[in-house]
Amino acid sequence: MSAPALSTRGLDKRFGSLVVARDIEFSLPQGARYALIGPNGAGKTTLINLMTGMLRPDAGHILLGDDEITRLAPDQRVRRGLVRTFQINTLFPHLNPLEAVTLAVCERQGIARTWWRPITSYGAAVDEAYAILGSLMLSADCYRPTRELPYGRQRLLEIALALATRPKVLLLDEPAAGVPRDESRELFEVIAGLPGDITVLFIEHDMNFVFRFASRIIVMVGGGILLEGTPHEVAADPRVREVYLGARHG
Amino acid sequence: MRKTLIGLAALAAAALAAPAANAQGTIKIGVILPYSGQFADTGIQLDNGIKLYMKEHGDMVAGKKIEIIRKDVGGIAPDVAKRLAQELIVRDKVDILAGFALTPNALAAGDVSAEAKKFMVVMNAATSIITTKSPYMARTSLTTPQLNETFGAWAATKGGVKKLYTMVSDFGPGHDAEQAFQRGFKDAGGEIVGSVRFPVANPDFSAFVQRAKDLNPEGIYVWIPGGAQPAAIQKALAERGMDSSKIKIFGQGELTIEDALKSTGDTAVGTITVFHYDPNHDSALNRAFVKGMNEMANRNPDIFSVGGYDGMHLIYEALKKTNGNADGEALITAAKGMKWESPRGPVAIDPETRDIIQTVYIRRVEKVDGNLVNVEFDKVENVKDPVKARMKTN
Amino acid sequence: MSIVGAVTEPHAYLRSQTRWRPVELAFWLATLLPYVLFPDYLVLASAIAITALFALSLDLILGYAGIVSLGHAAFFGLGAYTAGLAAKHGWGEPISGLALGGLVAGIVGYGASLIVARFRHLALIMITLGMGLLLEQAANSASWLTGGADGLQGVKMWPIFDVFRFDLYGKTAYGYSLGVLFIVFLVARRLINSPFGLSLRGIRENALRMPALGAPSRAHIRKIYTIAAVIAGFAGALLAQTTETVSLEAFGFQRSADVLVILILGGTGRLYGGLVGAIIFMVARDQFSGNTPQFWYFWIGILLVAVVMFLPNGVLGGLARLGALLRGRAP
Amino acid sequence: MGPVIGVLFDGFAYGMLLFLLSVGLSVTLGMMNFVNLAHCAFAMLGGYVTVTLINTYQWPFLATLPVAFLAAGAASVLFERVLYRRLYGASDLDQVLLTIGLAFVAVAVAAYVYGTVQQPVRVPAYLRGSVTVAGLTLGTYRLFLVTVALAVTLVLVLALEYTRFGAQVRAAVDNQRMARGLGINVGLVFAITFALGSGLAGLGGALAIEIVGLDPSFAFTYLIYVLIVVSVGGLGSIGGSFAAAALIGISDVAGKYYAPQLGAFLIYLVMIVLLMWRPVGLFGRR
Repeated sequence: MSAPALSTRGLDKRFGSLVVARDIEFSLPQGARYALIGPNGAGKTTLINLMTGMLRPDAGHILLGDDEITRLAPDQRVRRGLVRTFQINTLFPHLNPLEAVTLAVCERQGIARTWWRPITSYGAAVDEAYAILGSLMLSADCYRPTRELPYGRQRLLEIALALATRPKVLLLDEPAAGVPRDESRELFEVIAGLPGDITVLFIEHDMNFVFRFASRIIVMVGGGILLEGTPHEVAADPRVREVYLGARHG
Repeated sequence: MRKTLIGLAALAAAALAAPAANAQGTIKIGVILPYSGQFADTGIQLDNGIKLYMKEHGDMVAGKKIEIIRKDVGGIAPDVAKRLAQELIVRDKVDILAGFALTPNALAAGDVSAEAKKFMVVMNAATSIITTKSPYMARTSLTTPQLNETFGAWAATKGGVKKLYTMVSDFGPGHDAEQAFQRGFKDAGGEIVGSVRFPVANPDFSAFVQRAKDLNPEGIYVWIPGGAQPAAIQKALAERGMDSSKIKIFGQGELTIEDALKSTGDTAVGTITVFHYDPNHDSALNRAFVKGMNEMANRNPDIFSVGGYDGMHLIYEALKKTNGNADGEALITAAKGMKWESPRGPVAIDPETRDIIQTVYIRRVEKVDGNLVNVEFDKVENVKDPVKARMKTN
Repeated sequence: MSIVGAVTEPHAYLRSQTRWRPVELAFWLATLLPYVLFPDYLVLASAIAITALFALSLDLILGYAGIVSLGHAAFFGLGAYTAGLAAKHGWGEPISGLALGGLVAGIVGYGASLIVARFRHLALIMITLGMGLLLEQAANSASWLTGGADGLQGVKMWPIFDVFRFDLYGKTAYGYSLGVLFIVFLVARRLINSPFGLSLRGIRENALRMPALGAPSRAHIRKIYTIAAVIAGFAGALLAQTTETVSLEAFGFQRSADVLVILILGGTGRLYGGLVGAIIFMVARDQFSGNTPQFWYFWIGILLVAVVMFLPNGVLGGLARLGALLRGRAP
Repeated sequence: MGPVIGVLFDGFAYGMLLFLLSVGLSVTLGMMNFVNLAHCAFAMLGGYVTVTLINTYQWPFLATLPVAFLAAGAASVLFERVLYRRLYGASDLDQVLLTIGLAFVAVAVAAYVYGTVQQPVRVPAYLRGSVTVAGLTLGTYRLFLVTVALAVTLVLVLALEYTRFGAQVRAAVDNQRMARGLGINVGLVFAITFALGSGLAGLGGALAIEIVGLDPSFAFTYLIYVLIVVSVGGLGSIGGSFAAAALIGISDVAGKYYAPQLGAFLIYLVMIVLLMWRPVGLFGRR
């Protein structure tokens, strides 16, 4: 039995008296498709921030495969294959998609340190970036500055940037946030079509997508994990109903 | 980009059209001064001296018309001063370089004077070595040791103190003054019980005054540049109970310049300073000088003005002697040994060092008709720069 | 720009981005004009070339990596004093003095980068400012070495290649400064078109995203900061050598602030911004202060306000936008 | 011990001067992210207003202070409405260029109108000299300065905590977008805050003459100190500016007293160390 792709043990994080993560333990098997759900303020994005190193946990451990990564810097984690996207577009407004994705490819290949040779002499990196853009249907837009792209395209570029790092584990923070419904489906089709060896965890509010695209679901409430199970189990659990209905009432 | 280029070309073309070649009967003087920035007032008061002299004596000398070209060096910037000096000679074809309020700028321009063999008159900058930079250079202001070594000896003998604390600004001129004063004071049997140097940009003096007070000296010697600091340190002395009613305060004249006395109040009374010029100097020539300056610029002249005024006098008289020949060699030969009566008293250009020889005045702040003024009560005549005198004997 | 379209092949596109444009060639040819047209202005032209080099150095960290520095004169001063001290103590050979100036500035720059790379925003600006001022004070205190406030005395340069003497007209000075500027520009141009240059633009555009792409942003920043320090050191060394003067104000806040204004005036992140800014600022200053030595900075102030109002993002940024607007309107 | 406390008090008073000069910039920077490097030009304006009223119109010193405050505030509103507001969305660098340009113009105008000479101001006799309290010699003017600064701080803090306008300011500093969402006219709140901040700078400029003098270079000379206080204190924080100004003033004076050879270094060292420890400033949040 191989080690899980990503796992955590006893993860705690608080800001003053506010507990944002409490004893978080879960593990993602290789190639899994997990959804992370929970009401607003449940600590979903915080958890992603903890796992990717944007926040330091107060206690607990994070393992990528067999390796402890709790103390690694964010960029070191990415180089080991733990990659995220952002809920709010976090892109390079004045670069175009070709430049942005080429940048990510160059960083992965370690050629981004080179300053005495022009980028044009790294044809393979450019080709790879162009291919990734093509696979996400972005080739037509790849010379337009990012800030001029339609919103839905920018969401795709978020994923393209992540893919350019060749992730082992991909954490998608509401990949379809703010995207109209029909475009969202397109986006999730892209996610579903990701190579099978990439382990995916995504945050999503729309239960239709969650049930369709996730093999298992983690439910978070108030900084802790409420339960983890198959879509079927989660749908049937009365506590989940309570959380969502309660949250709606509050 | 193309537009930029066209614009630049236009600018440059406009610049080209500016100075025509030297007209036969014109002698051009390039004046380099800080007209802007922290030292702007120095530059402007010096320039007022130049203007007043030309207003009184006309712009024709030995049949030639005098034309002044002014350049702003903006502060301590030797690279700019040197560039401006080069440009004045290359572009504007000046015959004489003048002005120079600040030592580093004068030193840098000295190279240009030496290379281009142009007569150069330093009208303020006071570090001793400046005139060694070019054989065509003369100075009409002062040297720091000239005043302070003399004053140190005076303080130990006639000043009635044997234990002094010294406080100076922590940069070249302050170091020079500290060294010169302490040398004069110790050679005459005094003892320096302590000393401190404060940062050049120092808005608050209370800590340094307290340090001096802790040692309980008989007196304090202060060297400080002009500007806002004289008033600030006088006030700090008063606040810490160290004003001249309780302890003897000595300093170079900047400490009690007119502007400072206007805001210090009576606590400055009794402060003893050394200087080579004060608008209250009692002579007919000076009264006319002060009157002329007030008519022209609506303010009293100061040491900078008298430096500029005497500098112009030196240029005019040298040109008269050379009969309008503006060659550097001719002018400096004419300038050497020249003697005249300045608003500050009798002065001369030392033929050996091309530095000024003048009377050094000891003054005390007193209240006269309700105003605080520096009253001269002792003097040392015909003082040369002691540093260069020593260089020669060694 | 005309080839933008779905069918363009990415390699061709990237090559088109890095190709020399005619206007660039025209610009560099025009830099030789002073020899022919304005031989009386070579001294000024040399000072402009040096300032342009200094601004280019700042552009690399500000325009390409988004690091605002108010203490960049620290490296300028180090280069100036190193070259000056070498010449004072008997080694007046310019080229090696220049290299030495860059080297010393680069070493200190690398040390400073270890701190600088950790900060952003106001803290970064103020830390760079503080380091610059500390260095200035240190140079003032070490007057046995630096000559203190009087400046370094006794700097005497040998002729370049043992042939070209530094002359009163600035012929050698301008040729030397321009040559160094051009060579450094070529290197800088190559740098920004490299993968590293792309990563720098990434840092400027979104510093938060870079680590999420696995980019060692701090290492990148350390590297470009060191390179920029070397170039600033070259600029300082050039000034020391061509004017044979060095003084404390080489480290001064004013110099740091001026070069920042010059770069913003020209336009950041465009490589030519610092060059154009230096030309405009210094020619304008020369002309204004020639006419009114006392109040020239009034007109400089008006010039700056006008540029912001009518040409936002600097002269080049404004012109680029104007150009795009005109092209947009054209059929 | 006595003299030491006196020296520290002097440092505190000096810090209070810095506080008055910088608090306005801190709040406006925190609220609108507008980099106003012409801030000290408004302080200079306050100084010149006081000088003119005293020397030309023989006003008593104290009576000129409110006028200095009002004049600087009014002038700043004019500039805010005509020039600054156009650049709220622009880059920081454009804001730097604009406000540096304005500071240049201000310096030139001051030099043209008043000349480059140091402006003499003689404060009334009851503010000169020193008083001895419990064996401590304290400068009268410094006591006055501290009193004014403490009063200003008290008024500011109370107004910010307990008035409707104060609540709006806090909301706008905290989160501009949300404040707009709540129906707060952020533009107006900012304009008023800007005027208040510049007015305080004007008051600081008037009070500063007695300690540091006044000439046209004032607009640039004190910019560095103001920026130090703002960055160390933390953007948008009155308490932060107060603490930073006091800390810088005291450590500056104490450093000069105990280690004068470090005199010029100390203020920068303190700043660098504090910023490395807390990059967002003592009381900053972002």
